[in-house]
Amino acid sequence: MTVNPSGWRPTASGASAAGGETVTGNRALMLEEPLLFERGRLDQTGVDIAEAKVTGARLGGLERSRDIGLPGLSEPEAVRHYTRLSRQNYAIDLGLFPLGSCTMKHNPRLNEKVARMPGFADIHPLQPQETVEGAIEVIHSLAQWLIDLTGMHSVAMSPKAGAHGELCGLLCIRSALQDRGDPRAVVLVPQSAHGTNPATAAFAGYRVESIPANKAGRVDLDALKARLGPDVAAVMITNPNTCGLFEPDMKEISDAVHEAGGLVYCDGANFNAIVGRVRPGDLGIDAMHINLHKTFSTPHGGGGPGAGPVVLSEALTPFAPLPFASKMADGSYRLVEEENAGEMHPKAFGRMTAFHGQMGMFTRALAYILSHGADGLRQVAEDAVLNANYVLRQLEDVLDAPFAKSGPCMHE
Amino acid sequence: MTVNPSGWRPTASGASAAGGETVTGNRALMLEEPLLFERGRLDQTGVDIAEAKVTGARLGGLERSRDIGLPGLSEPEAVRHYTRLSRQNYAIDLGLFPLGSCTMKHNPRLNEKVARMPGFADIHPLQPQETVEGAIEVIHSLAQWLIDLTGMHSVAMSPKAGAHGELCGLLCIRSALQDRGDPRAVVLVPQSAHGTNPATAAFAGYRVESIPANKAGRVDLDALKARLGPDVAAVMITNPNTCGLFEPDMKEISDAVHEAGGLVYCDGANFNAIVGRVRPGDLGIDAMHINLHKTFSTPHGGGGPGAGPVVLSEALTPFAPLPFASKMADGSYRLVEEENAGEMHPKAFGRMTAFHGQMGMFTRALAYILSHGADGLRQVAEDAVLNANYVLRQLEDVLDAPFAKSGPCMHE
Amino acid sequence: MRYLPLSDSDRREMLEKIGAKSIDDLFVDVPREARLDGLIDGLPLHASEISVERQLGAMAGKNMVAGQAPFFLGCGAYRHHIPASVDHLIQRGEFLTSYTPYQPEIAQGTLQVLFEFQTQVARLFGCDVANASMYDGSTACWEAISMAGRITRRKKAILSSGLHPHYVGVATTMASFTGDALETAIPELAAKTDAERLIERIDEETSAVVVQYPDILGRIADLAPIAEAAHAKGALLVAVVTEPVALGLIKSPGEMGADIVVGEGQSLGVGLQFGGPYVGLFACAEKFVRQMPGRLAGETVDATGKRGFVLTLSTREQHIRREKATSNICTNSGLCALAFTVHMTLLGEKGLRRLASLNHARACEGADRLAAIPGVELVNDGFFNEFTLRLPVEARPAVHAMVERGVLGGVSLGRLYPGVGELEKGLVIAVTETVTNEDVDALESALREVCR
Amino acid sequence: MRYLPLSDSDRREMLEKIGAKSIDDLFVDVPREARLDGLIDGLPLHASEISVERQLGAMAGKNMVAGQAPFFLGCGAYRHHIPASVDHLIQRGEFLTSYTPYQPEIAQGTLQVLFEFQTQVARLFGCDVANASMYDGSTACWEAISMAGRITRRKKAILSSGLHPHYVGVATTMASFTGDALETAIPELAAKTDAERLIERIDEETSAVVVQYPDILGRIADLAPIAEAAHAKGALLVAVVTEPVALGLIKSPGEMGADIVVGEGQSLGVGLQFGGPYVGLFACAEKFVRQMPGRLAGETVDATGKRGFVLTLSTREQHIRREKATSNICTNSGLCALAFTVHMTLLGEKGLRRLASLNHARACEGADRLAAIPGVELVNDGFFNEFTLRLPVEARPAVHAMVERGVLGGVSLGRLYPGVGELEKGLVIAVTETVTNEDVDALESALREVCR
Ligand SMILES: Cc1ncc(COP(=O)(O)O)c(C=O)c1O
Ligand SMILES: Cc1ncc(COP(=O)(O)O)c(C=O)c1O
Repeated sequence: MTVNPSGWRPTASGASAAGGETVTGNRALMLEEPLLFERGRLDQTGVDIAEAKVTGARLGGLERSRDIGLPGLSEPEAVRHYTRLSRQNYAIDLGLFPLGSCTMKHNPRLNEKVARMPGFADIHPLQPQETVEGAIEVIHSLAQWLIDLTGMHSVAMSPKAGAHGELCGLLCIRSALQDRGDPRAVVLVPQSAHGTNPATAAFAGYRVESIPANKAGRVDLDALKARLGPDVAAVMITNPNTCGLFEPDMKEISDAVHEAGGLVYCDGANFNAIVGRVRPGDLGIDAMHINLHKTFSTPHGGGGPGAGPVVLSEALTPFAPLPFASKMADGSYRLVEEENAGEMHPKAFGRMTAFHGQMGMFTRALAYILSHGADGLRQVAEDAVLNANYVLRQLEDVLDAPFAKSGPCMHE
Repeated sequence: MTVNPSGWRPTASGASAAGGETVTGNRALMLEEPLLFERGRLDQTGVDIAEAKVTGARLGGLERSRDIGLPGLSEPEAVRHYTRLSRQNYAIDLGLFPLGSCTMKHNPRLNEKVARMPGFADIHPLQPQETVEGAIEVIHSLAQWLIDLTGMHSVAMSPKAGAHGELCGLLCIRSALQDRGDPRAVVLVPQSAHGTNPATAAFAGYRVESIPANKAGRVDLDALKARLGPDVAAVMITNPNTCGLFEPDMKEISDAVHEAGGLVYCDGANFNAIVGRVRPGDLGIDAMHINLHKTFSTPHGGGGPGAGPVVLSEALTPFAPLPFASKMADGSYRLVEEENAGEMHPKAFGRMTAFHGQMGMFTRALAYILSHGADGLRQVAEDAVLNANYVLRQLEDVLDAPFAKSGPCMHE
Repeated sequence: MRYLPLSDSDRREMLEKIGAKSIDDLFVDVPREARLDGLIDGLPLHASEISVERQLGAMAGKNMVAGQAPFFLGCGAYRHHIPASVDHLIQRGEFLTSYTPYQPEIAQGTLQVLFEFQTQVARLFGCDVANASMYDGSTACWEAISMAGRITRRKKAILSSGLHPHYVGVATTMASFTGDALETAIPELAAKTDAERLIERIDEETSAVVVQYPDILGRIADLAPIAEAAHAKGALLVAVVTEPVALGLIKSPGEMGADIVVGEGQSLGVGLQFGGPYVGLFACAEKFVRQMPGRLAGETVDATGKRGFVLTLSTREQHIRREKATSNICTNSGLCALAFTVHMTLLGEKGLRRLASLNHARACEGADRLAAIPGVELVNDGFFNEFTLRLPVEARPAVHAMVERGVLGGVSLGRLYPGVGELEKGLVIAVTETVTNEDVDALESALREVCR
Repeated sequence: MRYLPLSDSDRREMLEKIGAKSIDDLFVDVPREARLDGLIDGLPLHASEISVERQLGAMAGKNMVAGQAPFFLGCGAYRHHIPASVDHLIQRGEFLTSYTPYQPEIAQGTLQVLFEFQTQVARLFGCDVANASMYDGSTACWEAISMAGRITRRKKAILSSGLHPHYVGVATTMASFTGDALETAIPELAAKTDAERLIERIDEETSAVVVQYPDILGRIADLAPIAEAAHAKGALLVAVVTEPVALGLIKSPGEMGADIVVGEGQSLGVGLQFGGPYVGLFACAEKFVRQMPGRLAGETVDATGKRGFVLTLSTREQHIRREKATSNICTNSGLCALAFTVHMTLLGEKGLRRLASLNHARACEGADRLAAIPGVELVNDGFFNEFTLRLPVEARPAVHAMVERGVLGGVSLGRLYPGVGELEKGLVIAVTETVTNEDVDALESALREVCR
């Protein structure tokens, strides 16, 4: 039996693991753990289920005849297999994570506990709404916090990660432009932007053009202004940007874009560094996603799941997708879905996912936010910036940070 | 500030870690993790508690004036400290544990989940009994299983580990002998016995003498018979014994001891290997402790907690300590404690511990027992014996197992 | 504050080293008028664990918990028993708090897990390859439609009326921006699926036919004829599986000729969680692998010749392809994929088959019990663990009335298709291994009462 | 079966390799008549996770959960808030499923944890050294009495009437077998402890005076005069602490001259658990360390000169000393000690002090509220988080009547001292940080009603 050929062997040995120094100091991989497919057997199982009689009469003649090829392990074997594998990972719980444009932070265990409360973990998304008011309240409370922290007008909660949030934001922009009868074809993105930015713009049907950077590692305002025009639907700016710098001209950029009839998307992946100190709403931004798995600390889990709520300006609010949580006049919490959107939210651009978003991330993010409060969140931003500048200063002798002299860095 | 001087440095370097080959193949210790006392600070904390005003008026003038010297860590630091430390341990979750006279087995995660149900984990031992009937039912149900599996007459549930169970059993024996006006001074223990056996006998006020072993690694029946007499209160036999062998003459031993007016204590630490195949009650045993943290799989936790219920013969039952769980005529579950013992259990030898025993181990053990059922438990014993004999056979060429030819081994 | 390792004295010291007078100096790039001097008005301050637990516990307490009532909801999210070891293992800090495995030398655990996950998904779906997960079934479904468009270079997809309406909604939304044409339809409350209609509608412009299996009403139809018809016109068959447990008992879509198979993996390991996070499954024939969205873990050898795992084909990832990327997905459902694969490993072939059989057997019993209620009719001929009833009354108010009787009695089609008159009396009932006989009794008597 | 890795074919193969025909061959040493051929009658067969969870869940469901009611019980077991990270960390497989650290090279994690635990306990109690844990407070208390006997070579201990009656019970039981003499007494419902009486009773035969601090009624008395009096007669002072959180606010027994300090560590990290497992704390002056029971982790250096930890002084462990051992304790409370030390590390000095202050402040408020009920009197002058009320009615029925009102309103002294007339009206109330204002309101009104 062969394993998933998605794992073919590249012809060159070593791939990326072989290049240069590694963090752990190891060049070879540590413990070897056999593949499940080398360990397990089709007749082994770690779950006791009695054999049930099935006649097949009600399966439309489609009963399985062949083996699937899924080896099983008894519980002790499974626990060992995964425990051993886990030990081949590095993780925040083991030490600092000096990587990448993501804000990796401590994942409080309280959040894990809260997310597992049966009242959140064991409710079905299609339960009658009167039986899940507490869950809708969580979505609504978190939404309110995000609005208050960003100074924006509303928030779309359903996007499932940062990139999905970008998509949501751009679709709001497209809908707004379509609504005013002014479809435009181009989205401007800085070269330094995270790959999802241009990919999203393309996915949303836009042509992508680059915005040049100036010598200080920021957007070149003049070049940008020169490029603006009736074909530019939006600019996407990352702020703080992926080089760790705040865009000091953000407000001017926004004003220029608005003047030219475009809209401003902000990639908020690094919002962590300014939360409580700066509100994007004060910078003229129309849409910004927030990675709950970064800024609000839901665990990264080796690559997700995350959540990417998008805060919106007043101009974009009417176009936010379905569903969302709403507090009714009588104090109850209800979802605005397809059935009541006609009346409550007629211009929604549609639906981005089944059901109502990443509840498991919402509970964690809300627990994190309530734990920190307004003062704690501001402190988090200050500490992030302080740490980043401190490390930068310590490294100055050793490394050459290209933009080190061009202003304080925000998070990395 | 100095750390607990209980950690003084032995003059010789290396202590036991330095001798010979190690399981991991490492001679030096792996990761070094600073001591908490090198890392933490008195003004750091990982728990947010508001400052409360305390006047001291009601503290009898005993307010603390000096620092205690307890450094704290923020939650992320604490998580890292303990996660890193954990990685310096070997454990069943990582692989087989080929050690010692203890039966180390898989610890099902279901048991952990069950033990944490608020109905078990979050109830106080002195709650009115009508509010904890389910908890008393757990104790009673587990007790019934232990009685049925051992074929004994009753069980004392409160002992807190195997050694505490030994103590309980010997105190029952002493009480029974006192009750019949025949106090005796000596307890016979085989040389090969686990250290707790003689220590317990001494702790219970007995003089300890050795029983010689024969060439087959078993109790020398003739020598034992020769030693029995009016001064011998009890013999303590481990069966299966610490060499992994079953005592084939167990019944004869019991009969001889009883004939001489003594009683028989069995160390049941290895009961795992015979459960469902042999009932100690059929071998004339008067008292035997069962290590729930071995035979019934509550996790070893780096050295406890465990639980050591003691099954008793009819002769010893009246002397069992308080408290215990009882099913009343009306179907309700109640504890027999000091207040109702006069009526229900007047000869109790007393109390071995505050409260009612290791509830957290009882829930785990009961979950384990219910999961396996009568068939599964028997299978566990068979597999244990099969594994042990298989390994013995495989090792025969390599090692010299002194008693390998003298009969099948039971568990190690 | 408990999550912050810095003390005030640390902060002062660091500022000094940096050469800044105050923290404000580090925010100089922010225009004066955009800087907040104090705290944002009206927001509460930091709170202790007890207090946060109480606040969120109060909200949790307002919800009716599936495990504490007779519970029969499905329609894209299923309640299965998850072995306790699954949650234990996914909470290992090394899994929970590890980063996306961009640096393979410190992420072999995650990478091998994803490699095994992919293999399990590929085998379950009867496909050659699978990716390392999508957000959920609905987004995976759109990605499949979009991928089929790229492969066939056609812009019209035909969606079965049996496809989950939320999945249709997502696709419709996306298509409205990409300019793809979608043919959609509302299902009929009948035993037969729309397979014949689909076959008729396929033409030379069709990029893909998209069929859910089992479908939103729980019906099961042979995909082979649809695959054949699609292939005859150069179109692809995209199969959507919202209940992967079914594939322990019935043929895989791959076996029947589906080219791309996507699904919702929530059933295994993940739990209900009010709709998310879930885990999208995505598999296809090997020849299409370069058009596949998302990440792929692959096997390689390291510097010393030992086996290792890396993200392969990541040329396709947006951080390289940027505006030419096939998809913008980045963070996906890593930890849910882990939960899925651990649960699947615990089951194995034997456990999955038994689980599937048990689900089907219990659903058959349930269907017969409920269909015996006067006025209630079973719509399905075939089904796995979910079936549709036609009630003598409107199903939506019936569901609310059952809630008052303490029973979570299924999903009314009125909730999913508001305003579609013919579907108003439809009630979809899922019966899994978590349902007891007493639960069925409770549903039966509640339904009997509300149908009077 | 899910926990058994062997399949039937494995078993056949292994039997063959061993050269046995059947598994029965391996049980030949068991006399024929003692061998069970079939399954034991009347016992159920193996069950699935769901089924076991349901059975135990049903039992759990019959109990009134402390966290779901206004809750005021103490008397040796206290309900504190445990940070979520504690339970997460103790469930790491490497801690949970590791063996007793007899092999230091594979147990450095456990050993360092125990070393740190010991240091925390020693500092908290104001002693030089502490061991790596006992079963619980009650057994630690007897071990301390017995140790004092070994040190002083005397056989009479005087137990304060304020010592927890279960602790007295354990000591009395053990003493009845060892031949030690114990002087015990029943407490009086008065503000003053029996310190004066104790001081009077100490004589040249006395091995130890044993005093609980705060005592069973919540009272706090200075230990220094007792220590002085004991030392003057060559006796030791054994202090017993059942609520270690108190020591964040009041002086440690060690500071006041106690020679041995033992305690119950349940308050930190462990939880109520219906009385067990708990963790016994044991500390003493360095000069007595060789008489101390239990295990001790100590610092050493390994072969390469790096710091490491081992069990030291294990000459004292029964596996070496056998019949000359100072104690028979072997498996103790490792994982509970871990929970204790993690919780203590999270608190640190600052957190512990604040926690203690908060407990005391809330208890003061509670005491004043309740003492204002007509007929109810506060017995204590001083207390930490627990105090005793004298009710106008018998306390035992009052407690049951409060249960009917949904309130777990303290421990009646009638439960602890059945049949002792003067104590019948005593009710001991503990107020920790987990008690809300609403809880106090509920208790106040329930108590008011039942005292009418
Ligand atoms: C700057 C930036 N933008 C966007 C993203 C995409 O977010 P996600 O991975 O949640 O889709 C990331 C993170 O990977 C990022 O760092
Ligand atoms: C044979 C034997 N007897 C007694 C004991 C003591 O049991 P415990 O450690 O639970 O006190 C053990 C285990 O350590 C043992 O192996």
